[in-house]
Amino acid sequence: MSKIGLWVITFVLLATTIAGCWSVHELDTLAIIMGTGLDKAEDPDKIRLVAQVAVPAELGGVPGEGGGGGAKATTLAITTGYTVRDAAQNLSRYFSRIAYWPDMQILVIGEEAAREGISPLLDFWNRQEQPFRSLWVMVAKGEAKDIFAAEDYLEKISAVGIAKLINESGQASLTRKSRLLDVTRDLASPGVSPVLTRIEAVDQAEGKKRIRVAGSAVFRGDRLTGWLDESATRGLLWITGEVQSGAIVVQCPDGEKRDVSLKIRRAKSQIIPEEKDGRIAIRVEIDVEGDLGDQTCPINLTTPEHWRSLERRQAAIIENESAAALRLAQEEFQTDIFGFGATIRRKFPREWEEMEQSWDEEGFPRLEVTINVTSKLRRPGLILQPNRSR
Amino acid sequence: MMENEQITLPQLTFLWVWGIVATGILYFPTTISRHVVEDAWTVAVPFFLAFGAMIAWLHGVLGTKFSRMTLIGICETICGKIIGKFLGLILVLWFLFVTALTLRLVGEFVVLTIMPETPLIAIVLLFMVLVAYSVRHGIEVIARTGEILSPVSYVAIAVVVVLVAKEARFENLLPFMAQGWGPPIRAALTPVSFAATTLGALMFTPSLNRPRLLKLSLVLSVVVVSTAGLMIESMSTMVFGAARREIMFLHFDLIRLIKLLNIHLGLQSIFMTVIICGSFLQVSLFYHLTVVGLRQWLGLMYYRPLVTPLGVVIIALSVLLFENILEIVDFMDKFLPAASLTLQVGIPCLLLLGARVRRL
Amino acid sequence: MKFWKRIWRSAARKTKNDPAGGSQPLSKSLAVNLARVRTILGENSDIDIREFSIGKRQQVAGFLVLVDGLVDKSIVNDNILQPLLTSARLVEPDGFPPGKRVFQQVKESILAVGHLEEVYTMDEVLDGILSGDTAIFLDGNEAAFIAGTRGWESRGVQESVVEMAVRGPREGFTETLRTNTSLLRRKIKNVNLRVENMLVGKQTRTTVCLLYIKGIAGNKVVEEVRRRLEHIETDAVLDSGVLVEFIEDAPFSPLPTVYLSERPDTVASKLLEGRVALLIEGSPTAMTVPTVFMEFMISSEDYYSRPIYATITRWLRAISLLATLFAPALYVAAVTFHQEMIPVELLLRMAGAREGVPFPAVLEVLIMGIIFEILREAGIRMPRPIGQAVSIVGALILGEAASRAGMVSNPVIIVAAFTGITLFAISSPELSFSLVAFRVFFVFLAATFGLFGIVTGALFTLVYMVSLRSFGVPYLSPLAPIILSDLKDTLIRAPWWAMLLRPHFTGGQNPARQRFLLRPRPPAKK
Amino acid sequence: MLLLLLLVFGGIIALEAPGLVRKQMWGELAAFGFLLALGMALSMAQMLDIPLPNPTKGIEALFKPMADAIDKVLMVK
Repeated sequence: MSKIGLWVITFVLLATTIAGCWSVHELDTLAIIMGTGLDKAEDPDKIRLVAQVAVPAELGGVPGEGGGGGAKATTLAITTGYTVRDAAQNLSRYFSRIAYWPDMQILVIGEEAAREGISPLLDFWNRQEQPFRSLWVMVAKGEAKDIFAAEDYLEKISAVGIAKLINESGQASLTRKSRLLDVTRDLASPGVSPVLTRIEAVDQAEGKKRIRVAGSAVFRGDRLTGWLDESATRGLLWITGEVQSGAIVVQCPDGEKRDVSLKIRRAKSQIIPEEKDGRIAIRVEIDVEGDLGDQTCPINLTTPEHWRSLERRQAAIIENESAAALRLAQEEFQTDIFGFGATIRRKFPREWEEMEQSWDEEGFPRLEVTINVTSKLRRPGLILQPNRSR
Repeated sequence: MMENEQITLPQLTFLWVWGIVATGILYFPTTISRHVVEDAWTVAVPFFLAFGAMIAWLHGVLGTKFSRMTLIGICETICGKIIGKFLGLILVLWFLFVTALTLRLVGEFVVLTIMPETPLIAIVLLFMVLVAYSVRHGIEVIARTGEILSPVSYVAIAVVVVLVAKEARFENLLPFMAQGWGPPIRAALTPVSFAATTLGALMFTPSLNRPRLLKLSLVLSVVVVSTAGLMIESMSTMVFGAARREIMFLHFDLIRLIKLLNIHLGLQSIFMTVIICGSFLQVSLFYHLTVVGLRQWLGLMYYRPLVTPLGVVIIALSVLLFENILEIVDFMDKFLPAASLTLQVGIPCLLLLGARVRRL
Repeated sequence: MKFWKRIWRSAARKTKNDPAGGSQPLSKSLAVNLARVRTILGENSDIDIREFSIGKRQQVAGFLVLVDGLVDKSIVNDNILQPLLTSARLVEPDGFPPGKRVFQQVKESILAVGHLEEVYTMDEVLDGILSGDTAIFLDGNEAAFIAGTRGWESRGVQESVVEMAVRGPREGFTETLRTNTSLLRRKIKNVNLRVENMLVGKQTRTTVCLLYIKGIAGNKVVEEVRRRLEHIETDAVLDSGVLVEFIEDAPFSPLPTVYLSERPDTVASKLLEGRVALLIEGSPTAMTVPTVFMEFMISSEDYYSRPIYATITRWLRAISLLATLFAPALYVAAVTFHQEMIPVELLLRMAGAREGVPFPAVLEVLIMGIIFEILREAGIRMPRPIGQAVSIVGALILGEAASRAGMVSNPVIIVAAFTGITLFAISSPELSFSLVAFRVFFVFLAATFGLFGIVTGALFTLVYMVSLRSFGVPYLSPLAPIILSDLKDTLIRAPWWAMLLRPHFTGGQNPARQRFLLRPRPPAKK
Repeated sequence: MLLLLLLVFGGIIALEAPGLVRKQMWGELAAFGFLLALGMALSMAQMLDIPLPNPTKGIEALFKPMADAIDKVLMVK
């Protein structure tokens, strides 16, 4: 029994002697990277990596001291390399500290780099042992570097601000929220092409640059092919059933040019592949519920006719938006961003095998897609009609 | 003479659950992804369950038939001194190999996921000191440790599955059986070959308190494993879809996804804890089997003196066995089933046949 | 080993003190006895030897011996000396011929004390008087009386300081053995409560009381305790803490394997669970064995408050246990190995706080831990008013100033304070202090192997705990091995009417605690 | 490093061997010695980078026909 002492001694001795503290990184030896941008470098074979690094001394520690004070909470490092890993390694030329990646919030890919394919740029993040998969991945209009030059309204660290921004505008169905996981999953699955958030830096008052979410970036395979604006993005989201909330503006049923906005409560969609005259076609069933948001026309909208007409108008808008997105994808980009191929594969695995080869080139552009929208309005809010109404 | 130890059947069940699945949680999804993606869950439930239960039942039958002796004793009784000794040696060496293999699997996992800069040997060494300490205390202590760890670990795994359910997309499971029966069965062979290690339970049948229920206990552990496998496999496919082919430790990756209350909460550390606890039990179990088997084979009285030197051999072997992790996965996928099934199903079948022929 | 044993033996032989033929039987002659008593007891100022003679013609000589301060003087004067000197004269003269009959007469009609026994060896005489009894020798007899005259100044029954409770009885054990046994007797009014006396300690001859309930406690355990007590051959057993070290199963264990309590109600409940209690003279602390780990996580109050509340407090204690064991280690592991465990915002703050701190995180944690322990120790040993000042000054100066000066980072202070507080949330002082060792062990492993180190260390500890036994009972039962019915009294506290069975390992041979279906229900409506 | 290894082996011997000798368990002692020598040889060889036959390769060679047969039966490429 007294051998326990010996065992413990062995244990601790072993631990302390053999483990010469290999993986030890004290907090003050780390450069905590909050966001990364990837661009093409001047040298066409190389990648330029922009890392936004937090400056911890400016971010707390002893309260009341430091914090604010005008000093910037982040600093930028720019390196180049042949691969992401290589570029990341080169950071140690600039920083006296070890680059620490796991808390990275956003990965911004420059437009040009995205056109050459994003798979090689994403490999590094998926391979790491740290929790990266819920990282936001997005495409910047222009260069990723410029994104980090902009400031956030509230957050000291703009990367954190952008991450929150994407979450918010994704919620409002203004863009496709794309985490690393989603992108990887889409890239790996046959019959789906990824769509990523697109952001840009714009000039705002006081000569400051601010970040704006600007629709989505469409990929074919892993290459960027084009953009979807906000309404086309929502068209895409209607079809894939990812709309969570947002507002639809329709014309007032009284015939004048006045608007009524409808609040989206709930939306879901079903993509149903069917066999139609020996060919496979897709039927999309979109189911939307909404509330009356506000109205600018002075009539009573809560009458049954008006109510139904609002529902019809809502359906029409949704149909238009989806059809626009569909047209863009089928004719202009020729890439299956809706995952129609994947649904076909699930239902008709054998037929899919024949179609898979030329799906993006032939199958998808010629695919017959019908969109049916069921639209419902549920509640008018807490007032029934505006007080000026007739 | 066995050391005077008694383990109960729930303890045996818990032990074998870990014996089959501890490191398997990490590696089975990887080997399975090589063959099937959408149908990965079918590997767990019809196929693994059926084959695993059959094999466990076979071992149970053999064990209850000769409940007074250990596997080595059974070999010698049925096949006579010389052939029996030979079979016994093969089995002991096999379990030695399995111990080293599992030890290596744990080590690789720890290095790859949480201690990337630490050499494998340091991890393996520390782990082995721990395991050797528990093996010296005997199967009873290992079993009890298993009893106390298992409920906690199950809950942890279930919680993970529930938390990740938000990311799951059911349609990723379709199409169903597009590739036919071959690939899922082939994929099931790796888990089944681990399930076949239930043969090792016969090394300590004499210390069971109710040996008659051995069959039930072994089959039950296979059932538990298959339900866990069903959860994990279906969840991995539902979350990752086709991307699961690309991922090394699927389950670990699942946990990396969970963001509770918008923070990562260190869930992967909890998962890692569960894995280390489970594989501790697994390695201890196999190590103990090997030591006890070796003691039997040499006809010695005590196994304790053999523990430390055998530990050194196992550490050395575990480092020696494979060059890199790809070899490990390849081996587990391709050659492990063949070897395991030949030795752990073939030999018991032969033994039962021999017993029938010699009317024992 | 052998070598040391031999040396010890020869040393023991030399120092063996023979108490002047103490084990010899008493002599018939009073003078011989008196001489022997004198030589043995020597010139002790607190030993009173009072010679007298009784009978009408004072024909029978005798003497009594007592230890001043241990006896109740009034009993000796009124109930022994008074009757001997006066009432004895009223007895017929022929009632007192020298010899056996006098003895009988004195015993039957003169000595007015409740406890009276005849003894035949000098050893017994000495044991008696040294426990506060009075020995009475009469000429012509090879026996002496031991009259129960114990009574000395003692502390009244007060509430235990170590084990406080809001609900439940307020009494605690005192230093007086008899009081203590009576406290237990008053709770368990049952003849099956056996109280066996044993003398332990060659020099101190301390009485140890072995208590158990016959029929509930396992005979094997009682036998084993008795064997271990008889085995002890040492100079002194001054407190239960000393005795514990002689009878423990795992003497080097950092974990306590004998339960200590100052509360009669706790000990009574242990007795009713089939455990064996040991009370020792001069110590207000009782021991109970066999002991399992769970007992240290349970406070007696749990049984008196509502089950749900008790369950919640038990969970809190379990959490505190884990926190006090692992918090510093986890902090070290998280800060030096696995920063991804920490939420971003917090990580940035912590990084800011660590900026410019000169020591590595391990050292910080260890230093703060040591400082905390020193503060605690200082606070305990100091007289109470100063003690408080110590802790305030310590906390203020060391915490506030050290962090301001940038010598330690703020999070470390929080961790140290947190571990300190959680340590005190565990109800048992024995357990909570032994946890400190484990904590340091884990911090070392965390500093070298991170989380992997902590997990292996925890497993190591777990295996060790599982392998421990206390008097044959697995230390971690009922968790490992799982005893389903005992789980009702571990992390949950089931209502009393639901705890039908006594603990499996201690009360297993007589398991039923109460009748089934005692759950109170409202009267059924007719 | 080599020294450390020797130290470990010395420790193991010092821990186990005296007990075995005292209790006169010669069989155990022999097995102990043999295994320890084996372990020592293996670890020394690894430390000094002496190539050793790899048991995995042996198992793979031995069971290759069977593994191929399984693949064939189940019609996996």
